[in-house]
Amino acid sequence: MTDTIIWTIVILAGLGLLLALLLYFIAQKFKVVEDPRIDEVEKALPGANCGGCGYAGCRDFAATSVNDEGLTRHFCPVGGNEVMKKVSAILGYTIEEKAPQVAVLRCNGSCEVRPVVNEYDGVKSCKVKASLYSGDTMCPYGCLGCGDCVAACRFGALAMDPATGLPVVDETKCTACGACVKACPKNLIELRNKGPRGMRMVVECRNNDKGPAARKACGNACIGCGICVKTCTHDAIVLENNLAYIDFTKCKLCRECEAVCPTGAIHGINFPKPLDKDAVKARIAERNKAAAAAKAAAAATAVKPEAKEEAK
Amino acid sequence: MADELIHTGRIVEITPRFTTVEIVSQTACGSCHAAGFCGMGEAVKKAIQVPTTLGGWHEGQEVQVVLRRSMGFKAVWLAYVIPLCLLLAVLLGLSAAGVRELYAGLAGVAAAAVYYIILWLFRERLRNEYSFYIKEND
Amino acid sequence: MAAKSNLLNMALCLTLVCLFCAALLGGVYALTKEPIDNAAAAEAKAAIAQVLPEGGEISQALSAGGYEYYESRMDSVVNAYAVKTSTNGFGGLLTLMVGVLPDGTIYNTKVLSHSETPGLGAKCTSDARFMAQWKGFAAGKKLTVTKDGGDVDAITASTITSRAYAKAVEQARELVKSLQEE
Amino acid sequence: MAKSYIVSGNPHWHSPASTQKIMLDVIIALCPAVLVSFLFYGWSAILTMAVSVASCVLLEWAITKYLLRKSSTIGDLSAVVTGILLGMNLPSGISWWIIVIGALVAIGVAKMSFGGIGQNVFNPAITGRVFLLISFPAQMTTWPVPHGFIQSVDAFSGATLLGKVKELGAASVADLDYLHTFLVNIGGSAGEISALALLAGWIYLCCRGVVKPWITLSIFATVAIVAAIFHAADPAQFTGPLFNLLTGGVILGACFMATDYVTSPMADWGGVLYGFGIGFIVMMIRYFGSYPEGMSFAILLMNMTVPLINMAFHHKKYGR
Amino acid sequence: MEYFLIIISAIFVNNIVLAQFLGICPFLGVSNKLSTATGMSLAVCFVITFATVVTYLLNQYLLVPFGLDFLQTIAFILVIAALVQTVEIVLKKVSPSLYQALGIFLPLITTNCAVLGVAITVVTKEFTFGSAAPHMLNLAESAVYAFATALGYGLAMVLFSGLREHLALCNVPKSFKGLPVALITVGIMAMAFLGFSGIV
Amino acid sequence: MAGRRFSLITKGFLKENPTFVLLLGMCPTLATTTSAINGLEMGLATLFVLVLSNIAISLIAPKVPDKVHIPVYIVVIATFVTVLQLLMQAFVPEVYRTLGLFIPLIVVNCIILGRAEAFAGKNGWLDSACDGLGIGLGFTVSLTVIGIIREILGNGSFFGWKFIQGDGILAFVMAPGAFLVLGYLMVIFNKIAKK
Amino acid sequence: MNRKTFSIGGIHPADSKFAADRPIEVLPLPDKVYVSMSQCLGAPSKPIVAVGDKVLAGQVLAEPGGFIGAFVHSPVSGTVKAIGPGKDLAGNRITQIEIDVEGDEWAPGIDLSPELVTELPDDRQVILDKIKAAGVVGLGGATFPTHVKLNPAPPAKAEALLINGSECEPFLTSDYRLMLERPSEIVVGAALMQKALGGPVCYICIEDNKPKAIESMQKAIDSLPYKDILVQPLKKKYPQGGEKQLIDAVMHRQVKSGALPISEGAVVQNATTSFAVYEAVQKNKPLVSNIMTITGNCLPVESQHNCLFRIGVPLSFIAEWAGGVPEKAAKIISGGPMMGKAIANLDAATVKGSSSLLYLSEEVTRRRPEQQCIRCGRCSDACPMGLEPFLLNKLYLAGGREEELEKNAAQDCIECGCCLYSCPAGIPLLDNVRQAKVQVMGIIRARAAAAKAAAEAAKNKN
Ligand SMILES: Cc1cc2nc3c(=O)[nH]c(=O)nc-3n(C[C@H](O)[C@H](O)[C@H](O)COP(=O)(O)O)c2cc1C
Ligand SMILES: Cc1cc2nc3c(=O)[nH]c(=O)nc-3n(C[C@H](O)[C@H](O)[C@H](O)COP(=O)(O)O)c2cc1C
Ligand SMILES: Cc1cc2nc3c(=O)[nH]c(=O)nc-3n(C[C@H](O)[C@H](O)[C@H](O)COP(=O)(O)O)c2cc1C
Ligand SMILES: Cc1cc2nc3c(=O)[nH]c(=O)nc-3n(C[C@H](O)[C@H](O)[C@H](O)CO)c2cc1C
Ligand code: SF4
Ligand code: SF4
Ligand code: SF4
Ligand code: SF4
Ligand code: FES
Repeated sequence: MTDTIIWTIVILAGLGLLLALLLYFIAQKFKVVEDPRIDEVEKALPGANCGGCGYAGCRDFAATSVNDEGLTRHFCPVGGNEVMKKVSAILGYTIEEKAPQVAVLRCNGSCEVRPVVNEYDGVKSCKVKASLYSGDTMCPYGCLGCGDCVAACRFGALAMDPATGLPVVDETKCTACGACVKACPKNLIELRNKGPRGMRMVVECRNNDKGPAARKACGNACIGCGICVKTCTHDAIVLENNLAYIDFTKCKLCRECEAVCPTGAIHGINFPKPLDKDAVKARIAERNKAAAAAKAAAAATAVKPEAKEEAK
Repeated sequence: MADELIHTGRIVEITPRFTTVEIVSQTACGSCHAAGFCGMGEAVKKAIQVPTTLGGWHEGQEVQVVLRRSMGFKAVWLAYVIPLCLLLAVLLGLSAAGVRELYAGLAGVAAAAVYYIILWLFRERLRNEYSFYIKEND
Repeated sequence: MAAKSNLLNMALCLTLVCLFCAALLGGVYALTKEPIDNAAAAEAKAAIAQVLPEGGEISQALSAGGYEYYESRMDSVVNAYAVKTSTNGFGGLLTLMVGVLPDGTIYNTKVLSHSETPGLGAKCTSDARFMAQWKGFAAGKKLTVTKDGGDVDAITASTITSRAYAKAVEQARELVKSLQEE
Repeated sequence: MAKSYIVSGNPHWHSPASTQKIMLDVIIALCPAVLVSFLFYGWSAILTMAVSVASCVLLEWAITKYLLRKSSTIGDLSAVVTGILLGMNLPSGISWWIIVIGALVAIGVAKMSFGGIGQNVFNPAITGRVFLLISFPAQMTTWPVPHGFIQSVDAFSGATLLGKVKELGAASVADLDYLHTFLVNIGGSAGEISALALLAGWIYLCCRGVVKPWITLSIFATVAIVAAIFHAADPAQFTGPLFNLLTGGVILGACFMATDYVTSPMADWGGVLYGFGIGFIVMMIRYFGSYPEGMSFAILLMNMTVPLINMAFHHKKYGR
Repeated sequence: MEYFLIIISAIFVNNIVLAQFLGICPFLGVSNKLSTATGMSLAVCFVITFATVVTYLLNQYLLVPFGLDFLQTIAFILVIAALVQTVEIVLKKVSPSLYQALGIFLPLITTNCAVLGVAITVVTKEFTFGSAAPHMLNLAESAVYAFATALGYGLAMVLFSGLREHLALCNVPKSFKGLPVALITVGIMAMAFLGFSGIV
Repeated sequence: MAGRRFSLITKGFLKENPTFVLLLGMCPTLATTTSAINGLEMGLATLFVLVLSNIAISLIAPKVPDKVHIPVYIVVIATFVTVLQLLMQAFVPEVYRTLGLFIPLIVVNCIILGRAEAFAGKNGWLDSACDGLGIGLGFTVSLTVIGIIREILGNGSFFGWKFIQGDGILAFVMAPGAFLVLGYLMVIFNKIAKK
Repeated sequence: MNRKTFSIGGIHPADSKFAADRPIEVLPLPDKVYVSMSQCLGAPSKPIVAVGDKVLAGQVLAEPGGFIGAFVHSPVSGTVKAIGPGKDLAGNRITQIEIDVEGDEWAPGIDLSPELVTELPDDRQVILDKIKAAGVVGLGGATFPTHVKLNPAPPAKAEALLINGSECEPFLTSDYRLMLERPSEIVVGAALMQKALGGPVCYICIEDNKPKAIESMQKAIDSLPYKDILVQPLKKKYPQGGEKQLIDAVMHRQVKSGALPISEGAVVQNATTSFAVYEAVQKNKPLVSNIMTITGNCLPVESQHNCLFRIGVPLSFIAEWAGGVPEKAAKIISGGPMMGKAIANLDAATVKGSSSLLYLSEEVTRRRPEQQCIRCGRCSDACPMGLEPFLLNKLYLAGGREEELEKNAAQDCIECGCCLYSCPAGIPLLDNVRQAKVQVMGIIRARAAAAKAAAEAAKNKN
């Protein structure tokens, strides 16, 4: 009996010693270092592995961010500033905040304003459809309505509205990952700054045709008339290829362009009150009159600065 | 099944002969979702030496280290399959010849050990045969 | 969290842990050795006792003709044998302990191990009708299944197991016969 | 344009083939065999198949509707084929609830769990049959003895020829009348009864272009060759080629079950290899295994190799 | 002939995964890709055979003479762990590039219960092959048994990974995707392998 | 603190269920669940080792050098497994025989080493004990559930109490049934967990 | 008759050549034509006229926009009304020249007489120049500039010129009618191309469902003095007319993946192209007209037509001329039912490649509801390239499998439609395979670009 116990001890201790030596040997040869911060960063990330950041998943983001000096090349669109703050805290960096963005559709050719002239019969995929022809409607620029963007969104932020045949962005869910932007073969989705309290102005159209053609194609199309450009007092709107575009960094949300647009291609989003078009139009008319008067006066007296004052 | 195994890595050192690339190797169970609970599946950084070629690489660059898959299989063959055959052959041969089991067994294990020594003698050739090559990260 | 590794503390640590574990194991082993041996012995004995008439004095394991067997003596006269036999059943080896009286009557049988299909062959340990027939299976009866012209009632749909069972019993009976003839 | 016209990619028309028509062809091809089994086993055979078909179709309908919430796929008739084939592989007159369990495994486990038609990797009917075989071995090996035309059968355990070989050795079937066996092979599953009827159905399928003959021929050839070799080596222990071709499920399996598109290789040479595998395994099981019959197992086993075969064998590509 | 029976039995009839339930975790975990599964299988063959031979010797010539059979579990696991590590180090010394190449396939085989399972089975279980009486396997038989078992592991693994690669392209219902359908597949595979029963 | 311990114990049932979520210890899960009682016994055996090794490891972990922590853990676990083996052989030999090989294989059950690595090595002994208890109970419950289902379907009985005549669906007590039951339970578990 | 055919795949759709017996009629001139600048495979052409210019029929309107590009000529005489955006038949934006038709006056130097000119120019360069100046492009479907094809880069040498008269698409009959009505011109055109290529053997390949065309061509060859021009009858099987299939059938050679036919010594030209070459070289007449079949399954035979139209006439004008779009038409197609393009905009003008106006009714053209693939293998049996469309489809839908797609040769798809035609489950195979092909071509191109850049970098370094 005691024999057995002694042998037990001897053999096990022997084995243990052997193993220890062996492992020491290994330890010498395999210098494995992994930055523990990688795990921490990974934990802080949302873990969606969407690749929206440009890295191969959250872990890759974590690993590369740890090894990088600074966080300029890293931004998690899904987690946003919230998460980036945490990450920078872990890594000891400070970051500048990025304005939150959101996906915006640049087409408002809903079913009733866009005459349908064809019927598509094939794979329900915008990509396939776009490779065959310009679309079911007269507008060769508009949404095809097969929802490739919806399928691409991993956050459930997009859904097709059966009434309009257009995708709708759920702003509370959209993380601005940009997947839908890549998915749309008609380049109809753009990431734009969310704007204060989500308010922003968008020309919801991409039709480059001249006025009559555009109007024929879609009742809501931008016809490139340029009234908005003339109206805008902040130089926020440019007209190119018969199409207006609002630069969101310059736009001050006055909604005047929306009021004057003859086709309704410009939309103000998330404003608390519906636009009182007449009031705004009256205001503009007033100002224009004043400006014209001032101009006339200026022509006479050449005291320009005053006129500008008044216009504001 | 692609013909190439690709690991993404970062160049850490370039010498005239070898370029060292550090890769985060995924061990077999590294992809397992329970990895966090199982201490064995750590993602381990491994340094891989690749013969330096022209191509204008610089340190810190993200590159892809490519290993032809057939090479991977050849490696398994050399490292595992051949010694296994050796072990079995010696063991069964000696047993059949009536050698005592203990000695046959030890001889088999020894044969495998000898095989590894021989492998060691050829290490230079192996190094060249199994070299990886680098390509641009896409 | 843990200490830095160097040769000394690694070796020391592992050795110490091993020592400690070994001590623990040795202790438990010492404590459990007796119950384990007892349990094993009791189990073997129970199987033997079950197939022999009560009250006999059971011998140590004997062997003859490649079989392990036990004698039971009543008043130092052998009144029964317990023979361990094996045959191939449906799924593998079927091992029985068969109690045989000197005249060739089967006293009782017990399955020691089998790997028959649950629900079919495995019924040889649960099928009441099948098991009951072995108690006092007369010496003159033929140890083959009825299908083959014998006297053994097979388990439904498990002729193969039943045959193997019968064959194992037959082996035991043959052994006892040869022992008697000596 | 006043009217709106359809736009789609080319081609702008399509062949008349449809899944439903293909399955209908298979059903037509199975009719002779069903008829023969009716002649010999009477209504019980028809009842067995009817219960099987009904439960397969109902289960598929219920699963698509209530569990997967997709549109129903029973219209493609594949569940009917599975049902008939499952029924043909059971002893006629087996209890209805066993058939329902078989259908549940065939449709629920082997087919719908993988995503329904075309997605499964194992032949549903065979999976159902094998499941029943291991779960209810007693019932599944109790064959009714045919009483002839339109007469119900007592559940009476009549040994199949293969069962007889397993029990009594190859000699017990030495003087078999092969012509008779070819026409009617009494004993066994409901559908195996007539080689002639099954082959007629298979030839119909080949002529209609529904199946290609390679898999079936390869199975026949392998069975014949393996059996010939073993039989020549020891006729007392091993039965011969003709016997093995005509008995058990070889013909049913080779003509209708190994040829299931979904679970067989796509390329012709892949099919030949697949058939070889089935033929070889079935003979090994028959000669050495404990089951008297091995067609179902052989097909199921080879089903597992199909992805590998498909990786190894491809169509001949132009210019490569 | 006996070796032949051992091999057939271990590969088909008593397949380690499908009938004995050993080594399931890596079986499920590393079978996503055919190539990885193949490499892993080969490595497992080596480790199982090697470990079995060594532990057999350890048991027969060290533990049993000293009456220490109860230490089997602990001694075996230590020896196996050490063995795998040693091979790894040796390989690294021998040829770093070879070792690197293997990194792709190098599974952590130590924790695979198939290795320990086979080692323990071989020294504790009696076998019958053909009609021979039950007996313990000798060293040569053990080695063959271990090797064949590992081959069975490889076979199951390769078939399974082929099926999984195929399933990855199928419309498997959402809640079945991944492991559930894989398990169902293994279930049917196990069913099919029952067809081999009785061959040995 | 008490709440934390409580959640340590309960998390094993759903959130970190070792069987359905973490997929660990598949071999005993499949092999020993032919009946409810077998599953339960196996679960308890694992629980025993898990709790003891967790405690032991949490006590020694701070002193163990980095490089040898895995071997040390293995030795500790193997020791408890052997202790368990000896005790079972001595006092419940029948159970030991039915569970067979899978008792020594507890050593390589990833759950145990996994917990040692992930939890016991970094926490105090009481927390570790709770953690072991939680995960071990989760494992036990899963095994028992699988065992119950397989026993009902395969044998028509519940913890040995037979409620139908004759046999059940035999496939469920054989190897295929194990995989199928686990597969479908996982489907159900996924559906529940998602809600 | 020694009938040949290609060795892989192929299908047998119903012939449906209802318009086969309708002789070629001349389409009247409309009031306006719209000449597209995107009429050939390659860069759009650049207009060289201005709004308000008076133009004559056959006068150059635009010049090639690149090496692979073609001249465009005015099909009518009149005034340039506008140069600006228009829409092609798919509704996509193109640039077009709008001309008000005034009379029918031809540019000087164009021989409009019907006599056959059999004398060939001596210099092959003259032939090539004339073809280029006439803006001839392939009329078999791809509209590839013919002069480029007839002038292979030096090491390559043409061993055989295949005149493609197979017209394997169901319904279409324009090549057939031309082979019946103007066989001699086609043969002279073939002889011209033969000469331009340095004298390879020329096979005029015709499917055996057109015995009259075979006979007519044979007669023309026999009556003309050229050497090495043979009629090669082929079995009727779709897509016999595919360039690669034709080369396989006639020459028993297969063009390697990614290679051009010339690498196997073959040049393939359509029969109508041959006619255009004849007119360009022998008559100085540029490519301003083509033949169109107006047909369909919902059109009585008497309203089916083959007509000679001026390129630029709106499709709707032709439809009106032929009696309007039939009531039962659900889809209007330019081209055959297998390869044609569905017309989304009937107001679009005809281009050089327009060869038919096909009306199909709802019941034959509507796609069936998509079911799941039953792996019947019909698609791969049908694929003339030996691809496995079901696999490509699945790999494409799985996403991110470009490398496997490439390995399974998605880029080799010729978009013939055999797969989708055959699939019993109604799977939109070609729709997806086409996308897969685009993806694979993308990675192939990216790789080539990277290799080029790397080579460049290496060069700069040294
Ligand atoms: C899965 C399965 C398991 C079986 N297991 C056994 C068994 O354990 N014992 C047995 O005698 N027969 C078993 N059989 C049945 C035999 O194959 C054979 O049918 C039977 O023993 C002879 O039939 P009989 O007893 O009705 O005459 C099994 C059959 C199957 C399908
Ligand atoms: C980019 C490009 C370059 C080509 N270059 C040549 C060439 O140099 N020589 C030639 O004979 N054909 C050339 N071809 C023509 C093709 O081989 C082929 O004849 C043409 O695409 C029409 O084929 P299809 O009508 O069968 O589609 C070229 C085609 C393309 C798209
Ligand atoms: C599937 C397919 C079918 C085709 N069928 C015909 C045909 O029937 N007749 C024809 O002239 N060209 C056909 N083509 C076009 C030829 O491949 C080839 O481009 C043409 O004959 C070259 O002549 P071209 O340059 O004069 O057009 C087909 C192409 C494809 C891809
Ligand atoms: C030629 C042919 C053979 C078939 N054989 C079977 C079969 O053996 N078992 C089965 O369940 N279904 C069979 N089917 C039906 C169908 O393909 C099968 O249910 C699919 O496996 C379901 O995905 C067959 C279909 C065809 C066309
Ligand atoms: S896919 Fe588009 S809508 Fe969805 S989260 Fe990304 S940016 Fe937003
Ligand atoms: S926005 Fe773009 S991707 Fe989305 S439905 Fe419209 S066309 Fe398709
Ligand atoms: S369209 Fe492409 S894939 Fe389909 S049959 Fe034709 S060549 Fe093959
Ligand atoms: S033809 Fe259709 S159903 Fe058949 S294999 Fe191809 S894709 Fe699948
Ligand atoms: S328990 Fe994980 S491999 Fe066996």
